[in-house]
Amino acid sequence: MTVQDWLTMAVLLALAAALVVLALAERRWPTKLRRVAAFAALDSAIERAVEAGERVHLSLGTGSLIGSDCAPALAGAMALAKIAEATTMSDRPVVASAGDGALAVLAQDALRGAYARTGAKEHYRATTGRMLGPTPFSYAAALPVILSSEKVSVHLLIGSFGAEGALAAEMGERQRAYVLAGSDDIQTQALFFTTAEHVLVGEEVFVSGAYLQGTAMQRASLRLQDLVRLALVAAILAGTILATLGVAL
Amino acid sequence: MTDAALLELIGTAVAALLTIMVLSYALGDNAFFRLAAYLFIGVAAGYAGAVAWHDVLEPRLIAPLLAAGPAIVNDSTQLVQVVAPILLVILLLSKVAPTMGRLGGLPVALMVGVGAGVVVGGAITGTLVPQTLAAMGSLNPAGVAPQTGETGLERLVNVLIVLLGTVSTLSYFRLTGRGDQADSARYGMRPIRTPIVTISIPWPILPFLGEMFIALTFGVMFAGALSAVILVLVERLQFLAGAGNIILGGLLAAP
Amino acid sequence: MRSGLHFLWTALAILFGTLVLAGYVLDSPALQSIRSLLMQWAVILAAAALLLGLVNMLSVHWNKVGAQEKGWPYSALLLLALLATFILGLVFGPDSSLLSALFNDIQQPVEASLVALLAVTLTVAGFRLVARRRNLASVVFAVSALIVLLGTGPWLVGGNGSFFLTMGELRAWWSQVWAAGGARGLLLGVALGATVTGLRVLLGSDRPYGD
Amino acid sequence: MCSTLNLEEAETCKLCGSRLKPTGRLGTPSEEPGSQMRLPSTGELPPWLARLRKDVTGRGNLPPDLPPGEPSAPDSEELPLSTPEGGPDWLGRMRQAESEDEGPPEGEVPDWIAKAAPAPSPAPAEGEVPAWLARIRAKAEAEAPIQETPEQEAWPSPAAPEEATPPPAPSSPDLIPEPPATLGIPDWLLGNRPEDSPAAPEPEAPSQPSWLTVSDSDTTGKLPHVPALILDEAGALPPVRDEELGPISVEVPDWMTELQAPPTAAPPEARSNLAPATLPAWLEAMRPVETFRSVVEIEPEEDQTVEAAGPLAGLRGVLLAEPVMAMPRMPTVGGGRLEVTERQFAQAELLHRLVEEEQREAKARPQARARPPLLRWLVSIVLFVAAAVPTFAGGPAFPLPLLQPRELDVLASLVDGAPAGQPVLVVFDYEAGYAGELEAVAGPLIDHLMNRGLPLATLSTRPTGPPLAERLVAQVAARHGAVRQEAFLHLGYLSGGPTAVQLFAAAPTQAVFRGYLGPGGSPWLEPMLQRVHALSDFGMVVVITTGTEIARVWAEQTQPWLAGRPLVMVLSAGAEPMVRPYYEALQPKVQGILSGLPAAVAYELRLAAPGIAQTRWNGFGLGLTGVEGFLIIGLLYGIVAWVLRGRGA
Repeated sequence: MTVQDWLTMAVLLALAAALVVLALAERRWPTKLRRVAAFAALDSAIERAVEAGERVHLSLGTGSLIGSDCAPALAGAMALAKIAEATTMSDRPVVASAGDGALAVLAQDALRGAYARTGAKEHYRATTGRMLGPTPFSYAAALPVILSSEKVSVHLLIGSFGAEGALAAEMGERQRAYVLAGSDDIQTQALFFTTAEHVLVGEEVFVSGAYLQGTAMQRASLRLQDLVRLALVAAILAGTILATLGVAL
Repeated sequence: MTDAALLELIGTAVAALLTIMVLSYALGDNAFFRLAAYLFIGVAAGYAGAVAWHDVLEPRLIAPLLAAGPAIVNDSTQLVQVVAPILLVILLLSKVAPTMGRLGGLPVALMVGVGAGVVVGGAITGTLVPQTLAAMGSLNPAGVAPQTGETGLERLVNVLIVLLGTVSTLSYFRLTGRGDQADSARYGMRPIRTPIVTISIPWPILPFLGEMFIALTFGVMFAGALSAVILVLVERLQFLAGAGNIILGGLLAAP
Repeated sequence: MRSGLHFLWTALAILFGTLVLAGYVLDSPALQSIRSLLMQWAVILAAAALLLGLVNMLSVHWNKVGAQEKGWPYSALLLLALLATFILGLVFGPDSSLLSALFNDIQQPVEASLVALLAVTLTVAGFRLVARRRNLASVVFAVSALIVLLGTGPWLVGGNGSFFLTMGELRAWWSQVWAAGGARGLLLGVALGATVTGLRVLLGSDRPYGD
Repeated sequence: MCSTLNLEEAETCKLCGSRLKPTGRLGTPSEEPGSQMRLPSTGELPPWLARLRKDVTGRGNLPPDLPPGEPSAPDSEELPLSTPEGGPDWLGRMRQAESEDEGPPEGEVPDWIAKAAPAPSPAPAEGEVPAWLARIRAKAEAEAPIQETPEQEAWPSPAAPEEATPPPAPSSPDLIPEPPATLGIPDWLLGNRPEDSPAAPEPEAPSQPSWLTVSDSDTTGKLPHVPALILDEAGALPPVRDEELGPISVEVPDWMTELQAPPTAAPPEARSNLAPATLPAWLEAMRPVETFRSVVEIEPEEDQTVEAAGPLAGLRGVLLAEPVMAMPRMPTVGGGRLEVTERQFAQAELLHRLVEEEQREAKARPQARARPPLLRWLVSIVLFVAAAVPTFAGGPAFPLPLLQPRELDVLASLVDGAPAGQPVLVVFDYEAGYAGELEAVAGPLIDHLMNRGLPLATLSTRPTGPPLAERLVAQVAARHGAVRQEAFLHLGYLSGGPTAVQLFAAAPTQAVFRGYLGPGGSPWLEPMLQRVHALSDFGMVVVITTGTEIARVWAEQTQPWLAGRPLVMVLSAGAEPMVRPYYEALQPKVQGILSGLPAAVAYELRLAAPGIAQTRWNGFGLGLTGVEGFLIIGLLYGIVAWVLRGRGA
């Protein structure tokens, strides 16, 4: 084990420990969330959809579950569980879709869990978590039908998308739905910036859970992100100075 | 003409037809688009499934199992590499049956765990550390950029721009506010009283700059994506033109 | 229903994840082998999950056809295409001429056409952006996009003229220096968010799986 | 009940008295889960989640019991998933469901689970308002025994009706970000519901006092919140509210008027979200009248959907029981003042929903009819024509790029410097849809590699990659007369996506089993690959991709195993900016980069081998010009509109 290994390990452990500590601190010093425009209207949009008997559709994206592009889908699954708890009892509960088999299974698990927690196990249908198509564009091609036939009025894209995400978002806009889109792919974020009504920029896609009244740890993780980001900025500035002074890093 | 040529012709015709049907979506959702889309989804799904079987499940699980036969349980490595995954797959597939579904949690938990591990490891060792290090450019005017070869003041300016962009963009993503700052915006306009006139500037300035840099970057990427898809559009139309020629030629050659 | 199973899955997910992660940061051969083994399992499971997803698709569309829902003929077509392709693929293999014909004459053209549709989608969205989002950011976005486009594409008039060349230089500078900063910041931010998200799972706080 | 006979036109109903319509709608909010969700400010999500959950648990299970006539059709039509199913044992299920609810909250810091486990509702999970929750818990437990006795002896069946029509008690806390009543009622409702409860409204009346008092005792705790709620929202009151609510204030006592404030103003942020700047002022002004009408119009079908979810299917007047029953009860235990507030709550709730209906209508109606996508049609036609003209008409000829991008020299020298005889790994990692772009861009590179006689081994981490590789490579190979399996072969599909890249980089021969379009058997046995055992045995690695993610993975994950072999990226134009940092870093992880049609055309010119790229050049140029035109117009239009709007304001 080299020094760097130990270093990385230490950093990881520090991060984990900080996360737990912050989560425990949540009760006394609750995190104050800043305004993220995209989330500002999400709650009421969902509520309105349920009242209107319209459907909330959440997409976990076209990434994979086992790859490095699974993070936004994991965040999306948590958001899905939250939204499902809110909509299990409505005439049209939330429906989730994904462009990958494993993600569809994940969506089903998240939904089943939410239904069970809300005591509506019997209302759970495996078809509320769907794989629309195994490839990104086959997924996008399947969206218009689900959007129109399910009367979707809230169209959430929280997952890993490629360029097909732009199509997916625009299809929601055509439906005049409330479209909130986020991806870990920055190029896709750029496309969302134009095609989606509400876009999650940068890391905002990962914090949807916290902004949906998430768990203490989800909220605490925002603090951790801010702290680490500050540390990164400091490190970059310090490193730049050192590099300028000729200190090899 | 030969059967092969005929098949070729039919294939081209189908492809051209589907292309037109899909492009019609630009004017509005319509039956033709849905027809083409559903056909496409079906084929894509079937193809993906076949590939998954042929390139993953069959060679990695079934073939070794059949090769080794019952004796496989005696081979420890085979047990780990073949039998265990087979059991996991069975558990996963058991999700089809709602009653058995509970046991399907194991493979999902495994995938999620592995995914999370890959994410954290990949993000830290792949992006956080290297990109942070890469952001520490030397401001020494004597430095030389290896690929672009720019030197001196030009490079210094560029490095400063990149540095400013990185730092301000990072500072834009501030998700938590202090004590009373719940739901506060990332920056506000603050009037600055100058001798001549009072101007209002965004404050704090860094998040504002960050937003501008983000918009700038997005614009660049948007343009890139746009030029890419325009090229694809051209290719489609050229394909249609070519297909038209082939089909006409085929029809003329047919009799 | 909060059965022990649920907590067992959580524990296992944490264990697997930690092993994989440890395999990243510590290069001990044992960990490496465990990690690659787990990854291979995950790959196999992902493939199996794809089949599961196909079953899911089948059931959804089968129900639609069975209930004669609106648009059921589409679903019927999909079922037909799916089963046909899948069976042909199983029998003859994905690299059979039949399958490659299906791919080249159906999948590829449709997918390419969908991408071509993006040209319209993005242009419309770009046109509307500034009028729709009345803020400085959208203006910066549009201007920046225009700079890059003008510097990328050929010009009918004045192509290879001095102004065009300067435009090309400007584009290069714009996208390789100015955008590089923002891109790096975004990259770091995304990586940070992904790390924390993964950590929440590894700490057993986020449990999107099982019930 | 008669309410089915006289629909919205009728102000009065022979049985139910004159408040048919308001109550008719009164029913709607409390019967619709949405109403439970709406009222707590968005800050209070967990409570309303909990409430929503509890209130509706019963009703959500009811559909099986509704008469065949009842239209649950729309659901089943939409979806198999929402088709109600399951037998009359829903009560049993409901009880079990309730008990299930008492689990430890999900998604918590593990050590909380222990603490949170006994909680009757997952509310504490959210780590909020533990104080009131304790109170609620106390109440809930306290109520249960009180209620049970009268319930079980006297009224075997009333559970269903009440439960199906969550009257004032459930509806009242809806206005208040505190769920005691709702927590209480369902608990005892569900706690002792006889398995066989046919929906019988009559017993409902006598059964009122029991729970009414309960709800009273509950609401006392909440009185302070009433003014709070009104004050909060009265501020944002739009001027139009009077005529907006005129029709109602006719029907309801005058005290209503002061109550009209909260609902009208309730979702101001919602309004801004719904139709941001899309409604001109005059339309805004006109809105209330028409939209109120529209609400009335859509009311029946709305009711139906509500009824479909209740065992009291068809008993629309049920909620009516509330004011009628309640008023005589008023004198009971300090109920007078309370009763009024409850009705205020209910009425405010009604207005709340009305306003929200309006908002939705206001959003949906005017736009839906408003504009056909003229812009999209225009853009489509212009772009299609622009991209097609050069193809069909030979079109305008755009000047080919004279100067070559800097990175092109680097790339070409890399190819020229690649060790002869050593195979080159070409990774096809793009969607089939991008073949149109990337075949044009990568064409010259493949051409160059084959010029040098370097054997190519293709790979893909996408199932659709191998056929794409075949498309391009075979096409180029045909020009060079290259022989399959000797000059090029396909390793095929590397399953597992980004994860698998690492496996492949570490041990290529164990990651890929069978080739694509090969004679069968392991491709590694082919002569051209026999000397390849590690990634570094490839003379060069070329990755053709659209995704920044996959590009990053290849740049980062394969680094340790490349052993200095050059890694070249052929990128879709959009992905370039994200990959450039790896190319321009002081220790570059990407040694060569090729992106965009101009670079490809320049490459073809350099090789003096005109290919796909040049055939696309003119169409690309004209199409891009069209796009630029639209963007410029859009930008100018946006700014002008912006400035004008600014002046106006």
